[in-house]
Amino acid sequence: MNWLQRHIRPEQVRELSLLLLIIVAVLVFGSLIPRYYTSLTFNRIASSVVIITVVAAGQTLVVLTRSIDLSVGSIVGCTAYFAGTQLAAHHGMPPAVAVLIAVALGAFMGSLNGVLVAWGRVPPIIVTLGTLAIYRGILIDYSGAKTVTTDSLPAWLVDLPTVDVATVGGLEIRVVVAAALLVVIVFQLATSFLTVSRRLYAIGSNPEAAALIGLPTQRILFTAFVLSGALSGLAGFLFLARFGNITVEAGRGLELQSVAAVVVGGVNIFGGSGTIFGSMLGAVMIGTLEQSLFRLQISEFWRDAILGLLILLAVASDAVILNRLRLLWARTDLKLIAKSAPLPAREGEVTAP
Amino acid sequence: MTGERRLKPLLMRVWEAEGVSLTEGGAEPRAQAAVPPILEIHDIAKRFGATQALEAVSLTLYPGEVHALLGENGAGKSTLIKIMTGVYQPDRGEIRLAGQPIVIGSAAEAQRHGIAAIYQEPLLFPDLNVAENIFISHQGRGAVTNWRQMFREAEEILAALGVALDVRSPARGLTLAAQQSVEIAKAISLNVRVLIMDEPTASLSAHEVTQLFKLVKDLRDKGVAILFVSHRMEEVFEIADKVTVFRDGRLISTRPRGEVTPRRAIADMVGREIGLLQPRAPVKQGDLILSVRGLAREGVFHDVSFDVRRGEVLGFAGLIGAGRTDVGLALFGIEPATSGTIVLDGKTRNIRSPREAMACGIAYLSEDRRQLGLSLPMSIAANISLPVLRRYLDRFGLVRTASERATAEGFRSRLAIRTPSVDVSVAKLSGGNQQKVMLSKWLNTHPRLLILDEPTRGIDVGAKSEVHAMIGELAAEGIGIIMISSELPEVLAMSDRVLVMREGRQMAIFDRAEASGERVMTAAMGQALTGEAA
Amino acid sequence: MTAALARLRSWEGLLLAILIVTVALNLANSPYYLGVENIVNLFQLEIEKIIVALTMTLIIINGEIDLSVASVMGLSACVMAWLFKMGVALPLALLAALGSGVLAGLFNGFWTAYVGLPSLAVTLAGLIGFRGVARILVEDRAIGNYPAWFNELGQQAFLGPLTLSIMIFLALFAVVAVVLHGSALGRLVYVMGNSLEAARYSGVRTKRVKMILFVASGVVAALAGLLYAARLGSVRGDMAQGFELDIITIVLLGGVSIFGGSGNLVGVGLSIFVILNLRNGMGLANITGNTQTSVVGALLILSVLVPNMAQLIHNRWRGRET
Amino acid sequence: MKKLLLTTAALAMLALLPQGAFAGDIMPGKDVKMVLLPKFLGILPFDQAHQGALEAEKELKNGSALQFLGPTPENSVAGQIEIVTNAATQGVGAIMISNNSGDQIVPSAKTAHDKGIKVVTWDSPIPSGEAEDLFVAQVDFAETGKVMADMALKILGDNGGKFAILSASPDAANQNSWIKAFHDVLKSDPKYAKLQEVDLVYGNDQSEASYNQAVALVDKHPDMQLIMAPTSVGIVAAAKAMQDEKLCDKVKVSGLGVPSEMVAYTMNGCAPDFALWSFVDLGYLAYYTAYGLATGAFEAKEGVSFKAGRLGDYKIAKDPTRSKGLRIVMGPFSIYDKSNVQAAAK
Repeated sequence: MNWLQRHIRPEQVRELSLLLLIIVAVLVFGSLIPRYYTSLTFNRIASSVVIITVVAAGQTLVVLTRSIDLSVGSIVGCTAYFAGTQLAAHHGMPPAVAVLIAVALGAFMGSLNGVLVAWGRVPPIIVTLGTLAIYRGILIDYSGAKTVTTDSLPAWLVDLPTVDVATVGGLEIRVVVAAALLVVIVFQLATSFLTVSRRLYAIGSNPEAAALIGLPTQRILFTAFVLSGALSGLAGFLFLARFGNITVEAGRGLELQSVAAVVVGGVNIFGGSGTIFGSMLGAVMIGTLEQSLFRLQISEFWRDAILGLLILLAVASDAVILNRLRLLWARTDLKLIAKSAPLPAREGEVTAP
Repeated sequence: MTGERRLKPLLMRVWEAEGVSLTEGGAEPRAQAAVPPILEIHDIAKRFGATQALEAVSLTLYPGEVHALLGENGAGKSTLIKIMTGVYQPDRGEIRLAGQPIVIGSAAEAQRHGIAAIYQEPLLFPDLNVAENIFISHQGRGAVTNWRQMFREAEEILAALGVALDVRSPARGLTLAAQQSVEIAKAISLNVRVLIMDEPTASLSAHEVTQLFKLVKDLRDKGVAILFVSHRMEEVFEIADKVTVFRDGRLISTRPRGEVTPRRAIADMVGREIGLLQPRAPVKQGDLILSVRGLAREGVFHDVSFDVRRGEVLGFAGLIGAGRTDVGLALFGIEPATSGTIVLDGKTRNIRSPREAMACGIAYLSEDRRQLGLSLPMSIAANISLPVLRRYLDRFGLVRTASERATAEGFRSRLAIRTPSVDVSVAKLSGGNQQKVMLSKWLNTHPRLLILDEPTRGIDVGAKSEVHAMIGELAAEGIGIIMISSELPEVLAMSDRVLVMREGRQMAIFDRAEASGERVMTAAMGQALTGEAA
Repeated sequence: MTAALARLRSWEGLLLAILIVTVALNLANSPYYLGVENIVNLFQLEIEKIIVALTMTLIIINGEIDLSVASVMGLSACVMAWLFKMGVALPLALLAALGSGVLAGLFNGFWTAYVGLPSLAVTLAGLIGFRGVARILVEDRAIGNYPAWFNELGQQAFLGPLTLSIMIFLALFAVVAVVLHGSALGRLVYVMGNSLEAARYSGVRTKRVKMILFVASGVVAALAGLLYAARLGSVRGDMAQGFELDIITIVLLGGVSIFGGSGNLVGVGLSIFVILNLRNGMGLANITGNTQTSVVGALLILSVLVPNMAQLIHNRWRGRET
Repeated sequence: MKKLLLTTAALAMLALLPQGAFAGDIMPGKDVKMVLLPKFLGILPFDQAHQGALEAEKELKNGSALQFLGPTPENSVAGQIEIVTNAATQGVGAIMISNNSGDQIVPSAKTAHDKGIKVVTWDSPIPSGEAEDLFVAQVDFAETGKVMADMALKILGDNGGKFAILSASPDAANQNSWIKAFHDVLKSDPKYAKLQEVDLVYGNDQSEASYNQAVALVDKHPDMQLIMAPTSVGIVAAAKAMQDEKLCDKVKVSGLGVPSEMVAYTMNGCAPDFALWSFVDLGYLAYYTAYGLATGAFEAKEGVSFKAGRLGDYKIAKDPTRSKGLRIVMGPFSIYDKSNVQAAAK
């Protein structure tokens, strides 16, 4: 136990427990649904959670700083639409540029949120509740009710969702899935090893202290929102590739879905703790539930009720688990020893490099 | 004069307890003249709206010198500190570092200049692990965190501090003392030339204080200039080379330690004479109120047994984290005991919630008045009426603010709460007055048993003695009092009996007569003394 | 300067200013604005949202949030419709519908207060789940043809030009005002919003208070759902879908802190009037839905941004860091 | 260019032309405030209807400009009610509603109607027929069912097969009534006996939901051969899904869709046949009708006929698909396939 405690932090245990929940869910559905354990099921779930995973990654960065970004859905819509119209206009446009356009636009919209939150000192929920409406409104005006249609898009984009990077024992790893995974891995590594990104946790954990010890709180907040916007932009591009047809509806509701993924993924909604990997698991959890419920032989009308209940149970069960662990940790941790060791004699021994 | 006579033996006792003899330490002032000053503060002024926080303050810090800064809350100490650490900008005056005028625009800049501060309330990040907290404000540790290295260095520093913490575990749930140690580790991990300590001992127990002082002296000998702010006379006079006193934003006096007595300093601080810490006159004790047998909370404390009589003050001594507060919380039903019996006025009670505790006439003043004891944004009146709000409702369930305010006014005059009105939000009050409001709040529940957890933490000398006097009166009125305190002198002076705890276990109970500094300390440190062990 | 700033800093003052401007604009650009009919419509069109906003105010000041209100509105309407379709007497159906609101509240309250899950997560699940239950009941039907008296409840003027909904709103506003600013419960709502722990250490039955609030929120949402059904005379599974964000917007614009502990009903009242007039004015000016929501969104941001900036500039000017 | 299937409705119309009371022609140049209200903004078909209405406005030289007002998708119902209510307050001459609110629109429509405002519905009527002067039906709803059944039969062949329906939201009045008609037709004639419906799901007119639903259908019913989607959003999403799943040769998609959005899938065989009517014409006709009623050129009475510009003559009849209410039927359907879709998409 002690070794465990030294090397696994409660948050990680929470993720393990979530992983366990997912496995349980899969087992349960597997027993209910014929032909469940197939590469097909894997592909379905994998490609259905791609977009939400990317959005949730951005959402996580924001939530870690004790903020929230409700405008992601509208940003996805705008970027998907804009990138779509651009690609429709210039078929020759290289993929990289297209992605860049979407990401850049997303980053720009995110930066507006960031400025208002960091320097305008407007609570995040107010800012993004506002931009949620504003961005969507702009999209409706800008689109002039025109729809981006699949046939107007270059073939490479339309086919993108079906392209595999690798096939592992029948499990096709689609490009988009790989992309999402890449995003998760990159940001997971960044948030756990980059000194800068550790400060996301710091300001989320104790904003006052962060300010007092002179962390660049405002810049960090701003960055978080820009990244969230940029990732929403990327998600917008993926959205365009997957659905081809982009109406003004595109991406509506993603804000709450991403928050759901983040919450289920064990990220503390009040900031400071949680991981990108966790919220990916959250997204996968919900995706698995949705996709599997689609296939169950139950009425359309029962799905939402069940989904809501399952999400709640997911949150509840792992909250309970985590609290138990926290107690355990708290008790065995942090014993002050009575005898005091002498200070090292050598100069500068304890001063940092 | 009489005060002087009473004071002397007390301080003696304390110092012995802390393993300090009167001759040793910085008693003979070390030659300072040769060394050039490291930090010179010249004619600093700062005004907030109507209040002049600092006026024409000049202060000079020398390397290898501990400079104590005394003053009641609101005297301008923390404003000066905030200016030195770049949180505030002065309206006037200049700061010279090693002779060069500097502008400290931000906390980060202050660090770059080698100026670090340890605040009264630790500024930790509960979700980051201990090591990260230590190195959080380090520039140039590289863009990529090398965890292994960071953990190792953190462990070294803490080892040097004589504190064993799991550097990998999050700071959430650390005891105040542990947090304080991390703060100190944080400060010394930076190459400090000037270290500001704003009441670093406020939440430390006597033992940890001695430990801290070893460290401070070590830093001093390494040539660090230390500005040491504290309300604890005996500490100041143990550690300081120079003593500066502030009052109302002005510098009253700066003297070498040899040339000033505690009494003199206090006189400067409050502008009037105050006797400090005379042992409380014991009141004749009445019948039994509370008797606790084998009380335990699984994994936190075990087998605690004691009695409290009417008019008795039972002191709880011990190191921070010894489980004293947890006993209090168990009695008050915040974290109910898992075994043992609580007998109140002859009836066995099973207390599961604060409400039940209150119903039994128990009141508990938290050690953390800002987070747990008071609702800061609310008015004084609202805070005082909160626990017994029902008493102030008319038949429609609406709050009768008039009678609420009347009650508040009563306590305001009785406890001399300094405030323009009882409608002021508690946040605006000084620590001492906040403490009084919290006391009023609980007296208003007419308790039979009053549990005081660190009743004088972080409040200035004037308020302190008032609180002590108050405790005396309450005991005299026949209330049974449990006083948890990490200030040994306080415990010794106030208590009729002293219960000592260590690592969740009850080590001993001393009667007033036999309770001496070193006996209590030894018990708190380990080996239970034969005889009085409960 | 400072006096003006002080007035600007007070949120209510700012809202009042905005309100006056809005009304002035409306008077200027539409001859129909002042008509009794329009004034009544101005309320009627958003009445259910502003009713729910009142209890949402309590919840948010208490430091929690209830995202499930819109789904509860839909749920209660659907319960009523379903029972009515099954031949249950309408009055009974209405009671049952209110009951469903109580249950929803108990559900949210239980998981939030007693299990200790974040209300955001719980009510998010409620948002999905309660809507789901509503769906199960009505499926793809649109259930109408209620007795005339029911529709009249939602549509006819009762007292002068006032409809039942408006009177309920006014009454509830008064009740909430008294509860929040005069009663013990209101006091506890603020205390808990400031610091839940401090409340606990003062012997406040925090769980009970939370439970009461969520149940109140549930019941009022259910009532609003029924009024909505009466106003539209027909019930569908998608009733009130997406209202939650509008409702929260009203409360936040009212100056209630999302972190709890501060805000008052005067502000919320003003923000209600601002939004109603804004929407109505733009409607009369034939400004379409998306522009309307954009404007409200922008207003929400500006109403916080402007005072902050003024404050900031003022501080720079005073040469004081905040 | 369009290959017009002569449909029963069309025939009926032609038959009716000679006899019946014929109202005076619609007089251009009158000044009538008119509001065109789509289900919500930002969707292509409604924009096309707007174009048509503007064309009619130009022809009729209406003094006051047409107001094209719509709610946002997320609060379509509340938005439509608000717009109708405000229109009533402003006392416009006529309001043309593509009703997305079922009977929930009735109270507000009634206020308007009681003030003498002409309430014309188009594309989607008020189910109860309350407070509505006239419904301009794009096609006969019964016929929609027939067309869908025929397309299904054409795709699945005479020995039939399994199909599923992907609809909009459970609350979409149009889709519900079309599906009902579809079911009726399937029962009515033995030649459809072999067409077996295996599922009915909803995509809430959102690309992502519809797409996921289509994919899920394939998993749920491996032997399904056709997805019938009577919604312009759903049909495109379903087609894209089948294309991505490389299932186009196994599972076909059909239903109601906009040519410009469907052309790719029709050409590559994912959606060999689908149908729709011209929304431009629908808007055009709705405008003529509303204008005519508002200017008193004719009344909304059974048997009354009038001439609607380039679309020719129409006769007001009882709406057989509703218990109450009058309608004119624009018709006819255009069935699209490889041969004509590209031209239509232009």
